[in-house]
Amino acid sequence: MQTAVIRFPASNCDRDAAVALEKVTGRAPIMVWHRETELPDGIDFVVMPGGFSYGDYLRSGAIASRSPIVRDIKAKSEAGLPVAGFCNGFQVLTEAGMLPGALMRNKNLKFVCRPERLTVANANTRYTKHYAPKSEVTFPVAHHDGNYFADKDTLNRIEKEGRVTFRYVSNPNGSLNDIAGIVNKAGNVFGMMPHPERAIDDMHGGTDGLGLFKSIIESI
Amino acid sequence: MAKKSEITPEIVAEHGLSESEYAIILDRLGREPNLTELGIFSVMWSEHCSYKSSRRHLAKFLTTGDRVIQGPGENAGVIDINDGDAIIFKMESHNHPSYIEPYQGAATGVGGIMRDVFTMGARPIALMNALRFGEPTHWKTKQLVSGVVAGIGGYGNCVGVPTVGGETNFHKGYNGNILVNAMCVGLAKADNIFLSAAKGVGNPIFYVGSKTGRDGIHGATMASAEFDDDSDEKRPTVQVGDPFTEKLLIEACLELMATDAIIAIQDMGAAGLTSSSIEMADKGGVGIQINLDKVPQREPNMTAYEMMLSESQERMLMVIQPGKEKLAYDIFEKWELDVALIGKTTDTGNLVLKHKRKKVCDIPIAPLADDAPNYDRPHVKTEAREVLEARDIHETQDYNDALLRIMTSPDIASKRWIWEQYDRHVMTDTVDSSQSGGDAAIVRVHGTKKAVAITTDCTPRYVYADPYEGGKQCVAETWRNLTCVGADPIAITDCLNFGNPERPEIMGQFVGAIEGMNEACHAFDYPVVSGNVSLYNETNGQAIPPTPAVGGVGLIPDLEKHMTLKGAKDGDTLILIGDTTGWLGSSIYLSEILSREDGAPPPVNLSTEKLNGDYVRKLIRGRRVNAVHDCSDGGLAVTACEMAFASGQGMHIVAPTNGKTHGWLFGEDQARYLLAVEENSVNPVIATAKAKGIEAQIVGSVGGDRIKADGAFDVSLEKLRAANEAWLPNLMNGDA
Amino acid sequence: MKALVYVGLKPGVLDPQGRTIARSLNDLGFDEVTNALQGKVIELTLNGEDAEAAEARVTEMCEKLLANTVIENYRIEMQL
Amino acid sequence: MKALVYVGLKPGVLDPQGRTIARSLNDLGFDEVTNALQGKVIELTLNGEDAEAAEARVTEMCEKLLANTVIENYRIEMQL
Ligand SMILES: Nc1ncnc2c1ncn2[C@@H]1O[C@H](COP(=O)(O)OP(=O)(O)O)[C@@H](O)[C@H]1O
Ligand SMILES: [Mg+2]
Repeated sequence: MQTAVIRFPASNCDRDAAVALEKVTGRAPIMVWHRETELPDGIDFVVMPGGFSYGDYLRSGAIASRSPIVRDIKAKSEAGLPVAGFCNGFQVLTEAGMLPGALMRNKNLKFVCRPERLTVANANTRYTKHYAPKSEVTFPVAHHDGNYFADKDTLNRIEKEGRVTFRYVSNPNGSLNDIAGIVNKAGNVFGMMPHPERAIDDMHGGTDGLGLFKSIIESI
Repeated sequence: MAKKSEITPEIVAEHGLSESEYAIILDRLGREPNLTELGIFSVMWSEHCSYKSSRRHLAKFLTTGDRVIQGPGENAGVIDINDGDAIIFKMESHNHPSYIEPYQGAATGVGGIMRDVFTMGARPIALMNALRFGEPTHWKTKQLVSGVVAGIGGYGNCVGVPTVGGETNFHKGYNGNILVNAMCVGLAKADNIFLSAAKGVGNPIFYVGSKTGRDGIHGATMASAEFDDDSDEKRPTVQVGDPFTEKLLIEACLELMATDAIIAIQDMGAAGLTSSSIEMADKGGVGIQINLDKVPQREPNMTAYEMMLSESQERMLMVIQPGKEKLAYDIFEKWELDVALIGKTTDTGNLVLKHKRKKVCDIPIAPLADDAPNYDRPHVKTEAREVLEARDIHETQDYNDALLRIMTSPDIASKRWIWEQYDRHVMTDTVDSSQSGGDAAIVRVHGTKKAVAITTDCTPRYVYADPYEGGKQCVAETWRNLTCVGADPIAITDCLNFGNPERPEIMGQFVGAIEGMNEACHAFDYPVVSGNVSLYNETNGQAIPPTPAVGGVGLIPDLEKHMTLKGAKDGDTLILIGDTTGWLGSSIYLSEILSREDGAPPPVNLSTEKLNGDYVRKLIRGRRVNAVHDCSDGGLAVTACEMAFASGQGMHIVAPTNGKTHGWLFGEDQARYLLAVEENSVNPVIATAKAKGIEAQIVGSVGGDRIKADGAFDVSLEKLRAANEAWLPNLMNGDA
Repeated sequence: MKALVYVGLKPGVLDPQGRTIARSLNDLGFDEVTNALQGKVIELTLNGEDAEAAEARVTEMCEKLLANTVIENYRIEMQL
Repeated sequence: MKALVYVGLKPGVLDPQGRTIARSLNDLGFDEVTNALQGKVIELTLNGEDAEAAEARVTEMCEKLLANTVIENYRIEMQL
């Protein structure tokens, strides 16, 4: 099992993601610089970490999503490679068109950092198998642009297809349908605004996030 | 060089230089300076850079200790935390810019303090902020709060350093002059600390980071000049922060620091290229030659004067080992930063600047530093206030109402609205932060079982009432707060915010506070390793309350034995360590319930502090307690409420055995701790205390869903919590 | 040559920034404000002489980066 | 009645957003871009008939809320 974490300029949860991946897989991920044009060989799972790639200038995740490495990751994800984006990583995935919708400024316009309760909306995905259906988990959120938006048709479609994986119990940002995380149609690309990688340690944020990493890793 | 005199007395005055200061310049140069040279002198001799009013007093501070690797004098202080690890930290003010442009002022304050820390080789691991605003009802307050908080969050969150704690006060004394103090703590290897002394001759000088623009020219002199009603008109340019570039700069510098390419490094803070180049040269005893044409410039046609005085952010200056130029270029280019070789060290002892093929400055460096003014400003001692006895102070007839009013008063109300805008968790080492309302934040040293505890404290109303006792109290409270989480307090940084030092009564506050602080430092073996002075904080002759903010840092050797106020359990006994006389002078009770701000503040007995604190720490390490919280603002009642909120348990406080109930519940006697203790530990905890000569008594119990005090209040925990949480969101426009 | 690119939210996409601006203006006593929308304007300085070709390129920039067409519209104004 | 308010950084003030946008356009092959500045445009809907009076009020809104004149300039365009 070899994982990779992509580093964009001003990614800042790259180390957090690496610690989580190493804890679950027993092996350090390869850190891949955004200027690379291709993933190294033999990568089984890619994480787009949180942070403020390019300072969140223009739009969160926008500039990063146009980088050479993302083109390669997108192509490989279409061939089945599992890719997860947390927080800024989720924004990159939507900006890259790898997940539907967009993440807009929080409804009250303020950055919000707090532990947030989530319900597992679909426990039958590659990223959520370790959780009981409808169970509750707590992950920290820390974002300014986490307000999930998609047009009506898209929203209906992802709901119908069971692609909403997590919902906020008390919506911190105005996301439509309380959406906190979604998967793509094939189920291999996943994004969420809360930080599962900050919930893998009793000293810090609890351990509810481990289930997510175990789910995807075991599915590979 | 200009032949004819271009320097009129008006120009000298505009540069904030006195006649006698200008005379020294003429004497040392043996000629008239040109405008660029005058600008350089004015910046170097400003209050901000030269500490001309404060230097001789700061020199009194205890600055050494077993764990001190680097005391004051470098960009930040460095302490040893075992195993080859070091902690580098400092606090700094950005008061004036934040008043003029709250978002950018606060943001660039955070950026500046981070640069001070990573310049020395540390990865920043935590940020703190100490904020003082005007009255909540003042028309400008809301706008300032929202801008400052957004700016602090905007910068720290983006760079990816958790903001883990701080403090926030509101008082009319800050209506026209808010205080924004930011502290940064970084982690480094003790054997890889970087200093600013340039060495050698002919070594290349690199400029790295953002381009130089016409930002904040004269900012450093502005920070040392009083405000008046015209300041809205004379607004100087405020710098805009670029946290994205800062993040790249951190990564790039740390990458280069892992090699042996850097001889010396200095961030360009206030006074930019001038102070960074002169400090590097002065400390290293070398000269410096810079070709200003090489300086990356954001705007066309910049003059030498502008480049030397620009305060553009996110810039660094370094002396590189000859032969390592390519290595440096490669790293900075990888991180997409502007980088340029702009000069070299020389053996002339002079600062020589060339611009457009002309020599535009040639001045000896030593006098810039050595002859900087160092004033012994007249100071008068603050008059002592009357000591108030509790029995002479009106006792409320409605304790439920009094408790509610105190818990929803500006200084006591929850600051959640603020700290939820700060990323407290990034880097995944935050063990405890503002989130618990705890005494000190706890940040793990990555990959180890030890942690750093961090707190900032100052009670300006005490310092105003009695600078000496108040100064002692600021330091003692940090020491106590670190103790509460089970840390060994190690050292402090400070940010001394005062009014105009040319007024003897203000200077008296300054001198008194320093003496008190220093006394506490000695008593606790708790040195000052870095700090900052911000003077002239006044508007229309109205000075702020003296506010020497103190940032304390301690070490928790084993996280298994850390403590918070969250762990109080149903059935625990509440034990109060320390003596309660019911001290209501200068208390929250007096100001909030009786609208009085008089009376002497509580005295701090340093040996009692030490005795009590050492005992509490021992109890924590011996796992004798479930929760600890120090008694400070608002006394025992507030302490118990905060413990109740954090643990979700009700609290029951017994009636006093002697003295008045208001003094018992709201008195602010120092050196006290409230402990939640399991039943089987109660007797040993009290007996051991008695044996050591420490006051310890049972004051109540934990459990239920109410907060009660016999003969006083009885309120619902949830309702009180809701009120405590609602105050600030309501102020800020009714949205949570 | 300069190009101004206006980027705004599509109709139907909630604009929290605009709403807050309208509300704060009302709070300040500007009761005549019934609605506010906030958009971005990006001013590009471009090398080259051919405005038509340049405009086509700027359109490409918008599609590729400057606007997120899931939620945003854009409009280009060339300045010679 | 509508008013368009353009808010941009004053000349000489650092525009990190604009700079980053220009760089990434270059990275994407748009070499002709030599500079980018990012500003805001706020579209206000206003009650009332008198454009001149309205413009004076919008100016007041700019000074009080919409722009921070320490670092920003603004320009108002009334649309009838
Ligand atoms: N500006 C701020 N930023 C972050 N946290 C803050 C701020 N102001 C207050 N807090 C947090 O609120 C809590 C209560 O603050 P305070 O009453 O000053 O604590 P203490 O009395 O223990 O020093 C602390 O945990 C503190 O870190
Ligand atoms: Mg306190």
